[in-house]
Amino acid sequence: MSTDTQLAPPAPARPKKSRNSWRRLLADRWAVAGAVVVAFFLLVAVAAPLLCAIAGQDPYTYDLDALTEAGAPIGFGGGISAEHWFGVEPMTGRDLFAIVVHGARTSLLVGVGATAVSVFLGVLIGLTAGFYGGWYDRAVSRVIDVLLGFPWLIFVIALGAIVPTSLPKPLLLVGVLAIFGWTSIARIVRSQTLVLKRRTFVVASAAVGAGPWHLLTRQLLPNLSATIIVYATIQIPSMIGAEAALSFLGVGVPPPTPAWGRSIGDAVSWVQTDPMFLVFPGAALFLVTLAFNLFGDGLRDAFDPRTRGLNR
Amino acid sequence: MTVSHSEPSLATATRSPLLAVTGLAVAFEVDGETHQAVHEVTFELRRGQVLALVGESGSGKSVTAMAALGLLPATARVSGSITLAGEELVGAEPRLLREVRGGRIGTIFQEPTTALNPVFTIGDQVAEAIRTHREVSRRAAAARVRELLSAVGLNDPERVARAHPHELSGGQLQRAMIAMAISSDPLLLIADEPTTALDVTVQAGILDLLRDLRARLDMAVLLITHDMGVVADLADDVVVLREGCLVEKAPVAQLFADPRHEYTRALLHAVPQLPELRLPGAASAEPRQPEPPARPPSPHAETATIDEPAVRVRDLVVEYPGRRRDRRVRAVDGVSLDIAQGEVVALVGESGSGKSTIGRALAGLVPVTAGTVQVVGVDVTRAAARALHGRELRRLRARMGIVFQDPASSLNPRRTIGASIAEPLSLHTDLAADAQRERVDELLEAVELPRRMRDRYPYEMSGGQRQRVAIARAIALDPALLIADEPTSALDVSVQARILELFRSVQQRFGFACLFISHDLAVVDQLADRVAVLHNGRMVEQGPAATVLRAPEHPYTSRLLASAPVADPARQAQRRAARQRLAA
Amino acid sequence: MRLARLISGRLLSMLITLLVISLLTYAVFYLLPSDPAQLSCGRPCTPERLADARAFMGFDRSWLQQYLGFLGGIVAGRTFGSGAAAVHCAAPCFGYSFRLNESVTQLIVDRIPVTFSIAIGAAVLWLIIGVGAGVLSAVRRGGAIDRTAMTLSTVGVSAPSYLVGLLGILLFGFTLDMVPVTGYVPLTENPVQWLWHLVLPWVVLAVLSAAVYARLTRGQMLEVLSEDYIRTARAKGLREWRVIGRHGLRNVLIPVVTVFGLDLGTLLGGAVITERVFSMPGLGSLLLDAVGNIDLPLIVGITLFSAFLIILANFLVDLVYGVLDPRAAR
Amino acid sequence: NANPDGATDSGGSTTATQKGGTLTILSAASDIVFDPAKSQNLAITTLGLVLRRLTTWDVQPGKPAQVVPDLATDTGKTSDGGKTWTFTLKDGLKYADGNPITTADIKYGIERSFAPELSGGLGYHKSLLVGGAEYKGPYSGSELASIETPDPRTIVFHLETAYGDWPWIASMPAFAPVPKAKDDPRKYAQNPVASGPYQVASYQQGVAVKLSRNPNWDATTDSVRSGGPDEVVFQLGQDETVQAQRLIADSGDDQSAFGAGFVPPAQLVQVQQNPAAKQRLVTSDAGALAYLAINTRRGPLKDVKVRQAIQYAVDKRAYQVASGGAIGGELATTLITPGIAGRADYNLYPAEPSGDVAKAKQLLAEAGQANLSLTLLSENDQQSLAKSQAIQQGLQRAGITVTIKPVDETAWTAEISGDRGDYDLTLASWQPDFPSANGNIQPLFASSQIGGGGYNSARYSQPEVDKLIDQATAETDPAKAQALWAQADKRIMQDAPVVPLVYTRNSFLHGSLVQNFFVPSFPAYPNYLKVSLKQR
Ligand SMILES: Nc1ncnc2c1ncn2[C@@H]1O[C@H](COP(=O)(O)OP(=O)(O)OP(=O)(O)O)[C@@H](O)[C@H]1O
Ligand SMILES: Nc1ncnc2c1ncn2[C@@H]1O[C@H](COP(=O)(O)OP(=O)(O)OP(=O)(O)O)[C@@H](O)[C@H]1O
Ligand SMILES: [Mg+2]
Ligand SMILES: [Mg+2]
Repeated sequence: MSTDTQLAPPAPARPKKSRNSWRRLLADRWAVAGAVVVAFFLLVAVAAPLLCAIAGQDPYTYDLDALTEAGAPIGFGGGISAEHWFGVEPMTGRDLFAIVVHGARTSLLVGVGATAVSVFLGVLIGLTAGFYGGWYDRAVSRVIDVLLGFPWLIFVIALGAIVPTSLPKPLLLVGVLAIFGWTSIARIVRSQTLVLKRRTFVVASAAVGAGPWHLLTRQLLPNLSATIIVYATIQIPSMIGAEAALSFLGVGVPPPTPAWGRSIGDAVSWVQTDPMFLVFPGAALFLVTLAFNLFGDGLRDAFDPRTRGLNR
Repeated sequence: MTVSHSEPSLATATRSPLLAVTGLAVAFEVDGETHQAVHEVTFELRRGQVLALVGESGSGKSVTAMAALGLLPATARVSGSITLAGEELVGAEPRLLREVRGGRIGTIFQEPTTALNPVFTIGDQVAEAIRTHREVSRRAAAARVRELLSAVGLNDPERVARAHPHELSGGQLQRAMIAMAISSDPLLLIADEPTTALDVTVQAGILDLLRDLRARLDMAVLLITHDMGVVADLADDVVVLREGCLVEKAPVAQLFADPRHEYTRALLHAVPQLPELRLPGAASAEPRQPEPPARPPSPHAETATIDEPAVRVRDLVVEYPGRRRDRRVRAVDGVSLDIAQGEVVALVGESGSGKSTIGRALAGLVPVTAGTVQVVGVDVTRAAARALHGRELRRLRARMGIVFQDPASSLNPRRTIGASIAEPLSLHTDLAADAQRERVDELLEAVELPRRMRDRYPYEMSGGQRQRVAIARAIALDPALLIADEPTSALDVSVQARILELFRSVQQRFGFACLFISHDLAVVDQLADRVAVLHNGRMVEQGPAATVLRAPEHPYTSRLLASAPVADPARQAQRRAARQRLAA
Repeated sequence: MRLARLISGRLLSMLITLLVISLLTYAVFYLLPSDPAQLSCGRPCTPERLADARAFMGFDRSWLQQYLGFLGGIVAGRTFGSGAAAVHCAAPCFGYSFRLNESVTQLIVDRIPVTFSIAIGAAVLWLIIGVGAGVLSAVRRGGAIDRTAMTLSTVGVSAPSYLVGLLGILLFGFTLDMVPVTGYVPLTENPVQWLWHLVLPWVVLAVLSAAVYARLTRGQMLEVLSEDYIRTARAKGLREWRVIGRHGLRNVLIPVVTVFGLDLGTLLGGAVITERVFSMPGLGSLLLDAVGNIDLPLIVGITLFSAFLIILANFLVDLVYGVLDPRAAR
Repeated sequence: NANPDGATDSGGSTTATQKGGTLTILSAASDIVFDPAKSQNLAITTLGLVLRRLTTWDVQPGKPAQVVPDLATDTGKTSDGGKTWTFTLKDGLKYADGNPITTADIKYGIERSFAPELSGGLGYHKSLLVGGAEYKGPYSGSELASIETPDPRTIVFHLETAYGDWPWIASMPAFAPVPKAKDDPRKYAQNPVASGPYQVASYQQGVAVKLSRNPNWDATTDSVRSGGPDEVVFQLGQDETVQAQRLIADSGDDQSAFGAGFVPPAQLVQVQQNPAAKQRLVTSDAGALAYLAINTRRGPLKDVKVRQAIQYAVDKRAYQVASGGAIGGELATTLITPGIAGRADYNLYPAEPSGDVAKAKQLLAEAGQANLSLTLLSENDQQSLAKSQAIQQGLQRAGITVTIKPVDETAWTAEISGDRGDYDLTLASWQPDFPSANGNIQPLFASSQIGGGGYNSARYSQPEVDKLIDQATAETDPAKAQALWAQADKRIMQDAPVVPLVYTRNSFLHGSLVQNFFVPSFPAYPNYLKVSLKQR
C-alpha cells in the first residue's frame, strides 16, 4: 500500500462481490446445513482418539465375548450396548463406534484429498487442452485415452508389490487415485471450454490484452465452476469407495487401520445377518456425501449470480 | 402508405384497447435491496396503432415490455395490470401466457446475439416459432422461413436459414429475430430496439415492412426505440419514460412539435441532425481510390507522424470457413484503409458487409485470409498467426480499446461489471485495489452510470447500461486505438450525446485513433474525420466526412443517406417518399 | 472431405494409442509379482517343470521380445508349441489363451453379446433416469422433487455396486420373486428371457450411474435456464417442457455426453462387479478371470479391446460436440 | 467334543440312491478342466463323474478315506518293496464311444501329462517314474519307457525309488485313460472321452457345463459311483454370496442344486439362524490344516525361541472366530490332520485358546527381541484379511508389531512358492492331495520344497526331518510309515516353523431335493459321485 491510500477513506475490507457470494451462501439453509455436517465430520476425524477415549474403546482391540461362537455380534442392533455404542464388528468384536470414528480420518483424508488433487489436475489439464487446442490438446486427449484404456487393475497389483511398506500409504493412495481420477473431469472441462472460449466475453477479454492465464482463471473458470463443483462433490464418495478397492489390492491403507470404504465392503455380505454393521459406516459415508453435495449446490448457486433470477 | 400520422390514433380511438397497461410497477431485488425499475406506468395500445416507448436508457422500457409477456426473472415483483384484449396477463395462467406469447404477441428482443439459441440454426428457430402456433408441415414451415427471411431484407435467406447464430452479423441476427417475431402474424408486436444493428437502408426496409403489416393485419406495435427518426417515421403515439416514470404521452406530431415535458424537450434537442443532402446528378459507380487523408483534420494531427499511421490495412481479405469447403463466406474482400494517429474514421455500410469483421481483424481476433493489417507498426496478421495470445499481440492490445457490437455477450456473466471494467486496469497497470476502484467509479460516472452499479451483474442491467459498461472498459486505459462497433446503438439520444461528448473530449485529450463503426449517419457526421463506406465486403467510397456525407459519389452511399430518418414526422414522410422515388 | 481426413487422422492416432497401451500392459505385467508359469506348473512343482512351463508360454523371453512377438502375431499370425500339440493363430492374432485353449479374439467375440446387452440397456436406462431426474430437479429447484432426487442420487453415488446388486437380488429375486437372479440367455435364443434376465443388472447399473448424470444435468441446466435464449423460447409460446427439453437440454448435453462416452466406453469393456454378482458371462468376468489367473494374452486382448472401445467412444463424443454445439466444431 | 452344537448335520447322511433328475452344481470357477493331464481335481469331485482312473477313493461319512480299485482289479501289486507296481484292468470296460479301455490308453494318458503344453495338473508321479524328470511328453514322438503295457489289460510302473503310497498316486487324474486317436490337446479339456457314468454334453466356457449319462458305463464294475441324476449341470461363475443366498432361498431348480464352494462366514451365521436352511447345511468334521507360517530364514525369526514365542502369542480363538467359529474349524496343534491314518495328537505349546502372552513375552525377552516388527503376507480377500487381523491382534499383545501386506491370490502363491520369500509371516492352509500323512508333511516341510514352486512357505530346512521324510516315503508298510510320519510331525513342531491354527471345517449348502450329500473327513469336500436327487 502506498502512503497516500492510507489517507483515503477506509474502503470496505472485502470487495463486495465475495461478500455477496458469502451472503448468498449463508442465506441458503441447506448449504449451511451441509457445511455444518462436513465440519462436524472433520471435527470427528480430528478428535477421533479423544472421542474413543470418552467411549473407552479403540478400533483395534478384539472383544470376542461380544460375539457368538460363529462370530456374529450378540444382542440388539449388532451388539449395541453402553460399552459399544454402535455395536461391534462381526468376526472380531472390535468396537464399531471407534472404527467409524477413526475411519473418518482415513476416508476423509483420502476422499477429499484425492478428489482435490484429481479435480485440480483435471481442471488444469482439461481447461488448457480445450483452450489451446492444437497439438497440446491432441496430446492430452491421447494421454487420457491411454489412462482410461490402461489396465489399472493389474497396474495397481504390480504397484502394491513394488512399493516399499514404509511409504506413507495415504499419500500413495491419493497419488494413485488422482492419476487415474483426473481424466474424466479433464474431459468434461475440456468439452465445455471448447464452447466457452468462443463466447464473445472471452474474446473481449483477450481483446483487451488478457493473457492466457487471465483468460483461464478469470473468464473461463468462473463459468465452469458449476460443473466442477458438482463433479467434485460426486467424486468424493467414489474416491472413498476406490480407496477400499485399492486397499484390497495392497495399495491402500492396510488393515486394521479403519476406513469406511473397507468397513462397508466387509459389511455388504452381512447385510442380512448384521445390518447395523452396514448401517453405521454406510450412514456416515452417506451423510458426508450428502453434506458435500448440499454444500456444493449452495456454492454453485452462490457463484452463479443469475440462478436466483430464474423465471418460471 | 400515405396515411398521415395523426390520423390512425384518431381512427382507432373508438375501438377498445388491445393492450392496456394500468399502474404497472416493477421492482427488482438486488442483493437484498429493492430497486424500483418501473413506477405506476399506464398506457393503452389499440389495434393497428404504433406506440413508441422512448426514454432514457435504463428507464424501464424493456422491463415494461417483458412484464406484458410475463418473462421477467423471478427476482422481479410486478404489480398493476396488463390486459390483452381484456385478458389479464399479470399473474396469468401458464396456458394463457403460452398462447399469447409468440401467438398474439410477437417479440423482438433488444439483444439478438444472446436472444438466439446458439446451437440451433436460424431456420430451425424461426420454423419452431411458426409451428408452435400453427399446424403446418415441416416443408411448408421451411418455405415460410425463407419467405420471412427475405422479407426482412436478408439477401441470402438460404444461407442464413442454415447458419447458426454465431455465423451471422449483428444486423442479420436482428433481422432473423424480426422474422421470428412476425412469423405468426401477431396482433401485437413488441419491438425492443428492432433496428439498432441495421444500417439505414435496411432499417427503412424493415420500417416499411412493419408499416405494411400494420396495414394488412391491423397489427399493433409497441415500439421501443431511442431513434427519434424511427419514432417519427413509424409511431402514432409516443410514451416517454424516465427513471421508471411515465413523463409524457402524446400523439407523435404533437410531441415533436410541442413537447410538454422538460425531459422530452431535452431529448429532442439532443437528436443529432443530419447534414443537408446534395444528391449528385450522375452518381459514378466507380469507387473512389482509397487515399490516405492529405491533411488529417484532427486537432492533434500535428503531433502525428504522417508516414506512420495508427492503422494500415492493405488488401484485406477475410473468409469464414463454411460447414463445407465450398461454402466459405468472404466477409471482407480486398479492403485497404489507413487511420492516421488521432484520426476518427467511421465505417458505415450495409448490415453484413463486413464492418465488424474489419474491426475484429484489426484486433487480431479473426484469421486473415489475405492482405496485411498493421496497427501502430505491428503486423497483426503475423502476430495473430503465431499465437492468438502471443506476447506481442498482448502488448499491442494493451493499447487498443474495443467496444463489441453486442455488449451483452461481451460481458462475463459471472463477473460484476466493476470487475469487468477493472479488467484492463489490473492487466496493464499496477494500480492498487483502491486506486482501481476509484478509476472504475470515475469511468462509470463518465458513461453516466451511477457508482452503485459497480456491483451489479450484467444481467441486472438494461441494454444501454451494458453498452456503456463496454465503453467504459474500452476507454479505461486511454488507448492508442479505439475500435468501437456500434457503441451507441442502444443509447437514447440524450445519453448518446453525452457519450459522444465524452468521446470527443477523451479523444482530444489523448488523441487516439478510432475506427468508429456505426449506421447512425448523424453521429458519424458529428464525430468522424473521414468516412469509409463498405458494401458487400468491398470498400466503395472513402473520404473526408464532410464530402462523403454531403456529396456522395457512390449510389449506395446516396441511398444510405437518403434512407436515414429524421426526427420530424412531417419531414420524414417527405424523405420517405423521396427515397421511394429514388429506389424506383 | 474434412470428416474423412479427420477420421483417418484419428484412426492413426488411435492405433498409436493402442500400441502404447499394449506396450505399457506388457511392461507392467513384467512388474507383476505373480508368475503365470507358476500357476500352470501343477502340483508338486519342481524348478525344471517351472522352467518348461515358462518356456512353453514364452515367459522365458524378455517382455520386449514377447511384445514384439505379440505385434508380429497381429501382422503375420503365430504358431505356439510344436508337433501334434501346436496351435496356429491366424493373421490378426491378438494372442492365444493357453489356459482356455482358445484364441483371444474368439473368447472376446463370444463374450461381446453379453456385455453389450448389459451395457447398452443400462446406459439407455441411466441416461433417461439420470437426465430426467436432473432436468426435473433443476426445473423444480429447491422443491420436494429436487431434494428427493438429489438425496436419492447421493445414495446412488455412495453405494457400492456389489451391495446394490446383492440387495436387488435379495429383494426382486427372492423376496418378491419377480425376476430371475442370475444367468444370461442369448437374445437369439429367447428374447423374452433375455430381457427378463437383464432387467435387474440394468436397473442396478442405472441406479448407480444415473446419480452422476442427475447431478451433472441439474447443475448445468440451472446454468442454462438463465440464458436469454430460454427467454426467447418462452416468448415464442413454446410449452415449458419443450423450452426445457429442446432449448435447455441441448445446451446441457455437452458435459453429459462427455461423461456418457466415458462411462459407456468403459462399460462396454465389461462391468466387472455387476457381471460377477449376476453371473453374467461377459467381458468383465472374463477379465476378472484373466487377471485372477494372470492370463497375459487374455489380459492384453481384453485391455486392448476395451481401450479401443473407450477411444472410439471418446472419438465419437468429440465428433458429437460439433453437432451439439456448432461453436465447438472448430 | 468335535461336534459343536452349531452344526448338527455334520458330515451329511446317506440313503438309497434314486435315479433321475437334473442335478445343478453352482461353482464360482469360470471353467472346468476335464483334461486329466491338467486337472487338480480330487477323485470324488467333478472329474470323477466323467473319468475313471486305475484306482480311486472310497469315502464314507465318519470313516477315513480308502484307496480302492477303479479301472484296475486291485490297488496295485509291488514285487520289490515299492519300486515296481503292476495293475490289471477289469474286464469289458468301455468308453462312452463304445471302444474298449486299454492300458495303452492309460500309459498314453500319463505320458501326455508330462507335456509342457498340458502342464498344471497333479504331477506326483512325474518325479517318481524312472526317466520322468527328462521326459517331455508324447507329442515330440517319444515314449516313457518306465511304463510298460505288456498286454492291453496290464500296466507296469517302474519307479526311481520305493514309494509306498503309489496306489494313491494311481488314483490321480493323470491315471485316467486317454485314447490316443481322440487326443486333441487343445480341446480335450472340454471334450474328454468319458469312462465314468457321465459324458460332457455341452461346454460353454464361463457359463455352464452339462453332463449327460454315458450309456457304456457299467455300474457293476464301479463301486464308488452311483450315477443318480440323469443330468448334471455346472453353473459357472457364480458369486459365492449369491450362491449361498440361492441355496438358502431353495426355490425352483435350486432345490436340486448344491454349492461347490464353502458357505461364506456371514451366510454361515445366517444359515444357522434359519432352521430350514440349517438342515441343508453340511459341515465336514475336519479338513485342511490352517497355519501361520514363520519364515525361518528371516532375521530374528531364525531364532527358534522367537518362533516359539509366536506359538504362544497367537490368538487361536480370534482366528477361529474369524474363520466362522467352531463351525469354521477346530483348534489345531499338530501338522497331520484328523482323518489321516496314523495321526498322533499332541501339543508342544500348551496354552489357552487365546494364547499365553506372558510366556511369549518371556521367550522373546530371552531371545532379546522385545520389539519385533514383522510383515504378514496375506491374500487380499475379505476372509483372509479378517484372519490376518486376528493374528496381528494376537501378536500385538506380546509386543510384536505386525504389518499386513495384502496381495492378490496369484501374487501370494508366487511369493510363497517363489525363490525370493520376501515376507516374515503368512497364513496358509493345506489339504493333502491324497489322504496320507506324506501329503501333510512332505510338500510343506521337505527342504526340497523351498522355492522353485514348492509350498514350504516357512522355508524350513532341517536335515533330520528331510531324512525322516525320505524314510517314511519309501516305507511300504503302512503302519511303519505312519509311525515315521508322526515322528516327523513332532520333530518339526519342536522347531516351530509354523503355528497350527485350526483344522478347518468346510460347510456346504444343498437344495432340499438333494440326497446322499455328505462331506467326509478327508477330503473335506462333498462326494459328487454319490449325490442323487429325491424323485417327486
Ligand atoms: N434483472 C434485473 N435485476 C435488477 N435490475 C434490473 C434487472 N433488469 C433490469 N434492471 C434495471 O431496471 C431498470 C430498467 O431496465 P430496462 O431494461 O427496462 O431499461 P431500458 O429502458 O430498456 O433501457 P435501455 O434503453 O438501456 O435498454 C434499469 O435501471 C436496470 O438496471
Ligand atoms: N463465424 C462466421 N462464419 C460464417 N460467416 C460469418 C461469420 N461471422 C460473420 N459471418 C458473415 O460475414 C459477413 C460479415 O459479417 P460482419 O459481422 O462483419 O458484418 P457487419 O458489417 O458487422 O454487419 P452488421 O452491421 O449487421 O453488424 C456476414 O455476411 C456474416 O454473415
Ligand atoms: Mg432495453
Ligand atoms: Mg457488425
